[in-house]
Amino acid sequence: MSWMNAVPVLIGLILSPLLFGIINRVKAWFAGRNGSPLLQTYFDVFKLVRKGMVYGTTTSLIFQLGPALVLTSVLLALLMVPFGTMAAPLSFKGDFILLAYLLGVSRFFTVLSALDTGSSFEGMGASREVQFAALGEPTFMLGALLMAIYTGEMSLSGMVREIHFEAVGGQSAAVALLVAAWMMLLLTENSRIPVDDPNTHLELTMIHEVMVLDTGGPLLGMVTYASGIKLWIFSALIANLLVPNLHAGAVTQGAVFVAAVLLIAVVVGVVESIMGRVRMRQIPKVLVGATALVATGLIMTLAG
Amino acid sequence: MHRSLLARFRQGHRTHRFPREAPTLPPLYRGMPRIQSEKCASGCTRCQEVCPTDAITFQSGKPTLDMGHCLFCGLCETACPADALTFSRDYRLAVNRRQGLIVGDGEADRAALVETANRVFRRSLRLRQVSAAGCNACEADTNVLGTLSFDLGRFGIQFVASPRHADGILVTGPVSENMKLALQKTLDAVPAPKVVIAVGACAIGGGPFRGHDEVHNGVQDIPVDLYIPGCPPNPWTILDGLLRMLGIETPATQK
Amino acid sequence: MTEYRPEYRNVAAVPLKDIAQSEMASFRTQVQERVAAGGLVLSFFGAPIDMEMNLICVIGQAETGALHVFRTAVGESYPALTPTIPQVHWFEREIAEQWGIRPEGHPWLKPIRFMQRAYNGKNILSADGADVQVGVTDYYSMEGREIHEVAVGPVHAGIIEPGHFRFQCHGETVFHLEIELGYQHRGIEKALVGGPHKRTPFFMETLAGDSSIAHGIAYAQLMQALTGTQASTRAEYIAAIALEFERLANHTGDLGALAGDIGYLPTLSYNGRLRGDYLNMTGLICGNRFGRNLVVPGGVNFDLSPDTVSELKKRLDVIFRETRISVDLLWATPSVMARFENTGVVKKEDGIALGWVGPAARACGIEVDARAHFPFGAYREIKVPVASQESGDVYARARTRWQEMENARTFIDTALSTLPDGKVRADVDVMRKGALASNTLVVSLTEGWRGVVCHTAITSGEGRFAAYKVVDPSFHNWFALAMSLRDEQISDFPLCNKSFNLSYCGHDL
Amino acid sequence: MWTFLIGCSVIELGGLFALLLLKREKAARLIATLFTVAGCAVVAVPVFQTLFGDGTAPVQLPWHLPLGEFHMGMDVLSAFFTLPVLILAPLSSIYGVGYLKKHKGSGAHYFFLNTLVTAMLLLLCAKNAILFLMVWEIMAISSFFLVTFDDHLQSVRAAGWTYMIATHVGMMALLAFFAVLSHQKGGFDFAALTADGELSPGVSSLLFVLALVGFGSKAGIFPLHIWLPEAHPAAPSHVSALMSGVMIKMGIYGLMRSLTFIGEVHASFGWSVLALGGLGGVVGIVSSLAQHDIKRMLAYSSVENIGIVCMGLGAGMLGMAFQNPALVALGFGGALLHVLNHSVFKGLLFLCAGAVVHETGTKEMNHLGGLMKKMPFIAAFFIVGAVAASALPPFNGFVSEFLIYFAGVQSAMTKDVSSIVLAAAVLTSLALIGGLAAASFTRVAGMVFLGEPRVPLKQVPKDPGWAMKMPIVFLALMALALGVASPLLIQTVADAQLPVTGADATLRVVAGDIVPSLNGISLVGVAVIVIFAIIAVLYRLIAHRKSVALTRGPVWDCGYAKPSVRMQYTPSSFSAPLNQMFQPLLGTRTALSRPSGYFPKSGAFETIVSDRVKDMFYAPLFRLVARVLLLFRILQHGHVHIYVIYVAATLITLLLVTAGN
Repeated sequence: MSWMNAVPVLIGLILSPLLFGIINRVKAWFAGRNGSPLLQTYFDVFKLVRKGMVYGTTTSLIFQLGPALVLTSVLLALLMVPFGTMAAPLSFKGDFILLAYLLGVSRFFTVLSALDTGSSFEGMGASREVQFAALGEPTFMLGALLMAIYTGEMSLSGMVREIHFEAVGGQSAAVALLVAAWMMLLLTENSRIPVDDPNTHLELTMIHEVMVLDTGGPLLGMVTYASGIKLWIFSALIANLLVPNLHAGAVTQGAVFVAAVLLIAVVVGVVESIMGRVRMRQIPKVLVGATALVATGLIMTLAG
Repeated sequence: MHRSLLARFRQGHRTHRFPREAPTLPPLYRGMPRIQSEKCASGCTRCQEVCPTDAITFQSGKPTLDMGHCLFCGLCETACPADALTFSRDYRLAVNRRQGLIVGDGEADRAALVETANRVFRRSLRLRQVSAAGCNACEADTNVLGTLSFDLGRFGIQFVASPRHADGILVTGPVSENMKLALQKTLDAVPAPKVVIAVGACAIGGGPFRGHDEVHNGVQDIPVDLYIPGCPPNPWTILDGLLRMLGIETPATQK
Repeated sequence: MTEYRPEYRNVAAVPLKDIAQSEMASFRTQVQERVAAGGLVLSFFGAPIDMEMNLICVIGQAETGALHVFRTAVGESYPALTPTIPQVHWFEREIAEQWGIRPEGHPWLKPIRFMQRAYNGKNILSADGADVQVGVTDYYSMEGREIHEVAVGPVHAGIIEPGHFRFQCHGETVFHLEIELGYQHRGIEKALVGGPHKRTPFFMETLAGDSSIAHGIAYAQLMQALTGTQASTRAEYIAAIALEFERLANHTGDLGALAGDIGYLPTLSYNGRLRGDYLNMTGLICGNRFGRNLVVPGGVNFDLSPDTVSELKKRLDVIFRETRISVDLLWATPSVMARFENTGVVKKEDGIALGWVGPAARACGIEVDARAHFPFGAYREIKVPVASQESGDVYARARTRWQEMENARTFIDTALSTLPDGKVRADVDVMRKGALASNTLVVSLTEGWRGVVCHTAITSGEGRFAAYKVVDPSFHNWFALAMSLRDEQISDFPLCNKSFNLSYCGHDL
Repeated sequence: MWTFLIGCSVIELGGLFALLLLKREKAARLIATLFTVAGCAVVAVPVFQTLFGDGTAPVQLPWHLPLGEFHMGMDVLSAFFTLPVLILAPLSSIYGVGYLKKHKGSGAHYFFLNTLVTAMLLLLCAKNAILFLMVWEIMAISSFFLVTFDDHLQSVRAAGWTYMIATHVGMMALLAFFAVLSHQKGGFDFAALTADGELSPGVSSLLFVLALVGFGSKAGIFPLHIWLPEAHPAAPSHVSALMSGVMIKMGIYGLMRSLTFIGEVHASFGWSVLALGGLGGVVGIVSSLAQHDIKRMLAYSSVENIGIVCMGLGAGMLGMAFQNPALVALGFGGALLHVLNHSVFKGLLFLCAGAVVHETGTKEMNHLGGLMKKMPFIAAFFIVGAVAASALPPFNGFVSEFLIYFAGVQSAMTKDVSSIVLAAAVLTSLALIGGLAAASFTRVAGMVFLGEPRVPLKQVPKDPGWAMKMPIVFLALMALALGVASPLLIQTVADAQLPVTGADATLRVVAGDIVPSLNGISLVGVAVIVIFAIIAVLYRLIAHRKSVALTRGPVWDCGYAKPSVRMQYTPSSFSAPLNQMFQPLLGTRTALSRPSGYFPKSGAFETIVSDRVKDMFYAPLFRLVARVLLLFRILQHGHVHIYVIYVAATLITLLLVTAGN
C-alpha cells in the first residue's frame, strides 16, 4: 500500500455527497425546474454539524453512538472498494464478504438507534429495513461469486483488475444481468425509487428516513454523510463492472472511473424520474427478482 | 421512458428566473398599502369602518394600517373617497419586527426591515410547517413554492417532516387553543439555533378570527423572526421574505 | 300514518312556521322514511328557535331534487338515530358536543371538534363537564399485546392541516383507523350567530380556503333568498366559471399529489405547476388566486371583459392540453396503475349507509351531484354530466376527478361562449337592518370540488342569523377514509388520504 | 490423561459435596462452583498439551465384561471440543451462584450440573463405544434434571418430557449405529472401529443415516431440533447457556467422530449435511424471528447456528468427496471455529437473557422494553452478544462464517459444476441467514432493551451482582478476542480436524492461504474500534460544546397531546412482514377478531407461534407414545422422574443386549 492508494479513498470521501446533487439535478431536469444546488448535501452536512441537539427522552446512549458506528463501518467499507484498475487500499481474498458485513454493521446500528426512540414510525422503518436488507444480501453475495468465477479472483480488487471486455468475452450477457441486479440492490440499499422515496417525507411510507426521524443536528449530519458514502460504495462497485481497462495512465483511468460513478447517479436520477414506487408488499418480489437475475447469470456460467 | 421524455419536452422548463427577474403578478394584485394622509378629508373614517379586522386605526386624525391584521381585501381602498389609501403592486411585504408591519404615511424602505438570519442557514434551511387552524389557503400558497415555477429547493430551502431535521418552523393560522400545545411541542423539538416564521394575517394577529375565544390571535409568546403578511400572502411574497431573511436580494415589482 | 311532508327546492326561503315542529317519535319516523327512500342527510343540527332547542334535519332526495326539512323540540337527551341511520353518526356527535344533548344509544359518543366552552357551558362528553383536551378520547382499541398503535398528527409530514389519525396495526396491516379532528376549530359558527357582520363574508371564504368559491356561492345564494334579490344570469355564469376553475385547480393539484405520494415525478411536477395556472386564471378574473372577494350576495364583484374572456379561453385551451398530457402519463404508467388499482377500496353500500358525497361517493357508484340533482345558478341552464366509477379504489377516485375535469373544461368553454349580457351585481346591502326576511329558513346547496356544500340559515325575528349551519362535504366523508384503510397496508395511507383529500378546516369550522 | 481424569473427578466431587450440603444452599453453590473452576483448570492442562504441545497419553483400564473397557484418550478433535466446556462450565457455575439465590434445591441442582460437565468431558475422551454410550446417557439424564429444575410448572414438565423422548429417539439410533458398526468391524473400541475395512455402500449409508439421526437429534439439526426450543427456555438460564452453548455441540462432535468410523465419505453424505444445514439455518433463524419468548428465540437461533456448523461440515465432507483439500480444511475449520464461537456468544446471550428473566419475571418480549435504562450493564452486553450472533465484525461470529463463505468461493474457483452449485448454495443461505439474523437480533435487542417498557413491571429491574456480571464480561471479551485474533487460532482449528480428515500437509498450506484474509479482518476489526472511538469522541466534543443548546424532549410524536406506550412498535409487528413471507416454513397461526361494523366495540389479535415440524411430525408421534404408555398405566405414578427411570432402565437393558451380541 502506498500513499497513492489513499487518493481514491479521499476522492470517495470528498465526492460522495455530490451523488445526491447529481440525482437531484437529473430529476430537476426531467421535471423542468432548476432544482437544488449540486452541492446541497455538502451545505446540509456543514450546517448540521454546527447545529445543536435535541435528544428524545426515551433514548439512551445507543441513540447517540449509533450514527458514529454507522459512519465508522461505511468508512471502513469504503477502504475495500477498488477504484477502477487501482486496487483498494485494503484488499484480500473474500474481502467482499467483509464489505457486506460492514454494511450490515451500519444497518444493525441504524436499526437499533431507530428502536431506541420507541416510536412507532421508527419501528416501522426498522422493520422494513431489516426485511429488505435480508432479501438483498443473497443478490450481493451471488453477484460477487459470479465475478469470482469469471475472473478467477477472490478479492474485489482482483476481480476488477481481471474484468475487462476481452476477458469476459462471450459472458457479457451475464455481466449485464449482474449490473442490472446490483442496480436494483443499489436502489434498495440507498432508499431510492422504486423502493423508497426520501423526498415525500411521509412517515408512513418511508424506509430509511423514517428511521432517523428523531435524529437531528450533528447526528443527522453523520447519518447523511454516511448515506452518501454508502451510495458511493454501491455506485463504485457497479462502475467497476462497467469501466474497461483502457491501459491508460492512472489519472485517465481514474477520471473515467469517476465519470462512470457519477453516470450511475445520473441513471438513478433517470429511474427516479420515470417510474413510481412499487407497493411495500411488492418490494420483496423486486429483490427476489434481482437474486433471480444473478442466479440466471450463474446458470449461464454453468452452461458456458 | 419515451412517454416521459415526450411529456417533458411538451411541458418545457418552467422555473421562473426570480430573483434575477421580477415576478409576474395578476393585474388586480394588491400589494403594499400606501397612505397619503394629506389627502384625507378631515374626520373621515370610512376606511376604518369597512375594515373587517380593524387593521386601520386613526391617530391624531391620520390613518395607519397594520399589515399584520390586513386581509388585503381592498374594501378600504374602494371606500376611500380621496384615494388616500391605495394598494401598490409591491409584493415585498415581509419584515422581521412586528412594528415594521405598521404602515403610516410615506414609504419606509421595507426591504431594509428584514435582517439576515443566522448565517448557518445561508445555503441550507429546512423548515417544519405548522398549520395552526387557518383555512388552508396559506398552506396552499406555501406548498406551491415547491412547484416548478418557484422551485424553492434551488435556494437550499426545504420543507421536512420531522422537526428534528428542521432549522425552524413556519406557522400559518391563528393558533387555535387546540393547536397551541402541538405548536409548542413542534418548536421545542427543533434543535437550536432555530427560526420562527409567521405566514399570513392569521398567524400574525389572528386574521378574521381575531378575538375569538377559540384562538390565540396568532403566534404569541414565541419570538418571531419573520412576519409575512397577507390573506393569504402571494407565494412570491413568501418566497421574497424567505430569501431576504437568508440575505438574498430580491427584485422590486416591475413597473 | 306519517304526516304531511313539504318539499322544497334548493335555495328556497321557507318561513319557519311552514316547517311544522313534529313530536320526537314522528320526527324520527319521518327522517327514517326519507333516508330509507334514498335520502341523503345534508344537515342535522341543533338550533335554539324562540328560546327552545330544536333539532333540524335537512334531507335531500337526489332523484327528485327535493329537499325535506324536519324539526322537533328536544330536551337533554333523545334516542339516537345512528343505530338505524349510520349516516347521522357524526351529526349526532356534533349535537352532543355543541349543545350538550345526549343521543341515547349512540355507539361512539365522543367529541368531534374538542370545542372549548361548549355553548351551554358544560360538556356532557367529559366526566366533569370540563373541556376535553384535543385528541384525547377513548379510541377504539384492539386487544392483544402484539398490536401496536400508530398515532399520526396533529402535525403531519408535509404542509398539511392538522388532524389526529389512530391506527390499530399489526406489522404493516391496518385493522382499523380512527380519525379525530378539531385542531382547526376556530369558532366560526358561533361567530356567525347574530350576523351578518362585516366579517361574515370573510368567514365564508375561509371556511375552507381551497373551496372559497363554493362556500361563497352557497352564502351568496342564501343571502339572495333571504333578501329576495336575484343575481343576473351573467353573474351566475361567472360564479359558476370560477367554481369550475376551483374544481380544475384542486383536482389537478390532487392528481399531481397522488403521483407524488407514489414517487412518480413527472405528473407531480407538471400538475403542481398546472394547478397554479388554473389558480392564476381565477386570479385573472378577480385578482385573487383563490377567488376571494369574487362572489357576493347579488352577483359577482368583477365583470369579465371581452379581452379577459378570450384570454381565458386561450389559456384554458393550452393549459388543459398540457394537463391532459400530464395526467395521461398516470394511466399509461404500469407502476402507477399498480399502486392505484385495488388500493383503499370502499364499497357502495357503505357509502350509501354512511352518506358519502362528491367524487368520493361517485367513485364507488353513488351518483349524487348537486349540480345535476339540486341545480343552482348557471347549472340550471348548462347541464354537467355526473362523472362516476364503480370500483371505489384510489384509481376510481382519480379517474372520477379526471372525468370531472373534462366536464369542467367543457362547461367553462360553453359558459364563456354563451356568456349572457347584463349587470353582474345587484345592489343589496345585507347589513341593513331589516334587509333579511325574519323567522325564515334557507337551505343553500352548491357542489364544490369535494362534493355538496350545504349552508342552512335560520333568521330570528329581527332578521339576524339565529343559526347558521355549514356542512362541508368533508363532514360526510372523513369516515370514508377510515373505512378505506381497513385491512389496508399502512404504507398506502397517504395515497388513500390524498385520493379523498378532505378538508380539516371545513370540518372543524 | 490422568490429569484429565483427576480434573473430572474434582468436578464430580464438587457435585457430590453440593448434594450432601443439601440444606445449606449457599455453601452448596459455592463449593460446587469452586470445584468446577478448579477441575476445569486441571483439565485445561492436558487440553493445552494436546492442542499446542505433544499431546497426552491415553488411559486404558481393564474394565471387564459386560461393558467393555475403560479407554480414555484425547486427540486434537477431543481437545478442541473440550474448549467450550472449559469456558462455559465454570462461568455457568459462577453465574448460578447469583442466579439461584432465591431458589431452593441448589444442592441437587449443582450435583446434576457438575455431573453434566463431567459427563461431557468424559464423553469427549471416551475411546470405547460402550463407555461413550454410557456417559452419553448420563449426560442426557443429568441435563434432564437440570431442565426440570422448576418442575412445579406444567410447561417445564412438558418441556422435560419432550426432551426425554427426543433424546432417547436419538439414543436408539446411536445404539443401532454402534451395534451395526461393531458387527461390521468387530469390537467396541474406537481403535477397532476406526480401523480400515471396506464397508459396502449400503452399510455405510445406513451408518451415516443412523449417526445423523442419533447425533443430529442431540445437536438440534433440523428437523430433529424440536426439543431444543422447548428445553432451553424451560431450564434456568445458566443451564440454557451450557446446553445451548456446549451440550448440543456434543452431537456435532459425535457426528465428526463417526465420520472416522464410516470410512469413505460419499458426496451424497456431504450434500445431505449441507442441505440440512442450509435449511436448518434458514428455518431456525426465521423461527427465532417469530418467537415471543426471549429464550425460545435464542434457542431457535441455536438451531440456526447448528445449521451453519452443518453447512461447514457438509462443505468439508464434500471437499473429502471431491478431493479438494482446501474445501475440506475451510469447511471443517469453519464448522469447528463456529462451534467455539457460538458457545461463547450464545452463552453470553443466555446469561444476559437470564438476568432479564430473573429481574422482570417474564420471558415475553411483547411485555418487555426499555430495560437499557434500568439494566444498562446487561443491555450493553446483550447488544454485544447480538452483534456477535448476527456475525458482524469485529466479533467472533463473523470469522467462522467467513471461513465457510471462503470455503464456498474457493471451491467455485475450480469452475466445476458441483463446486459452483455448492458455492451458490453456501453463499445464498449464509447471506440470507446473515440478513435474517440481523433482523432477529435487532428485534430482540431493540424490543427488550430500547424504547419504553410495554407493560408496567412489578418491581424496578436492576443490574445483577458480580457473580452474574463477571461471566458475562468474560464472555464478551472472549467474543471480541476470538473475533480479532483469528489469525492466531487458525492453525489450531486446522489441526483439530486432523483425526477426521487426516490430510496434514495440505491443511497447513491451505490454512496459510487464508491467513492474509484473516489478517485483513483483524485489522478492520481493530480499526472499527479505533475509528469508532475517534468519531464518538469528536461527536461528543462537537455536539456537546457549550455554544449550542443541548436539550432533551419527547421523541417526535407529531405534536400529539398524550402519546402512550401502545404506540411503540411491538416485536411481533416488527417481524410480521418476514413471518408472513416465511409462513410456509413456520406454521404460525393468527387469531384475529376483526373490528366489524361501522362502530366496532371490540376486536383482538394474536399470533400463535408454533413449529411446523413439530405439528406435522412430532405431535402425532408423541401422541402415539403417550397412547402406548397408557397401556402401562399400572406403572404410572404421574411423575416425570419416574418415567425417566423406566426409560433409563429400558435403555440399559438394551445396551446390555447389544453388548452381549
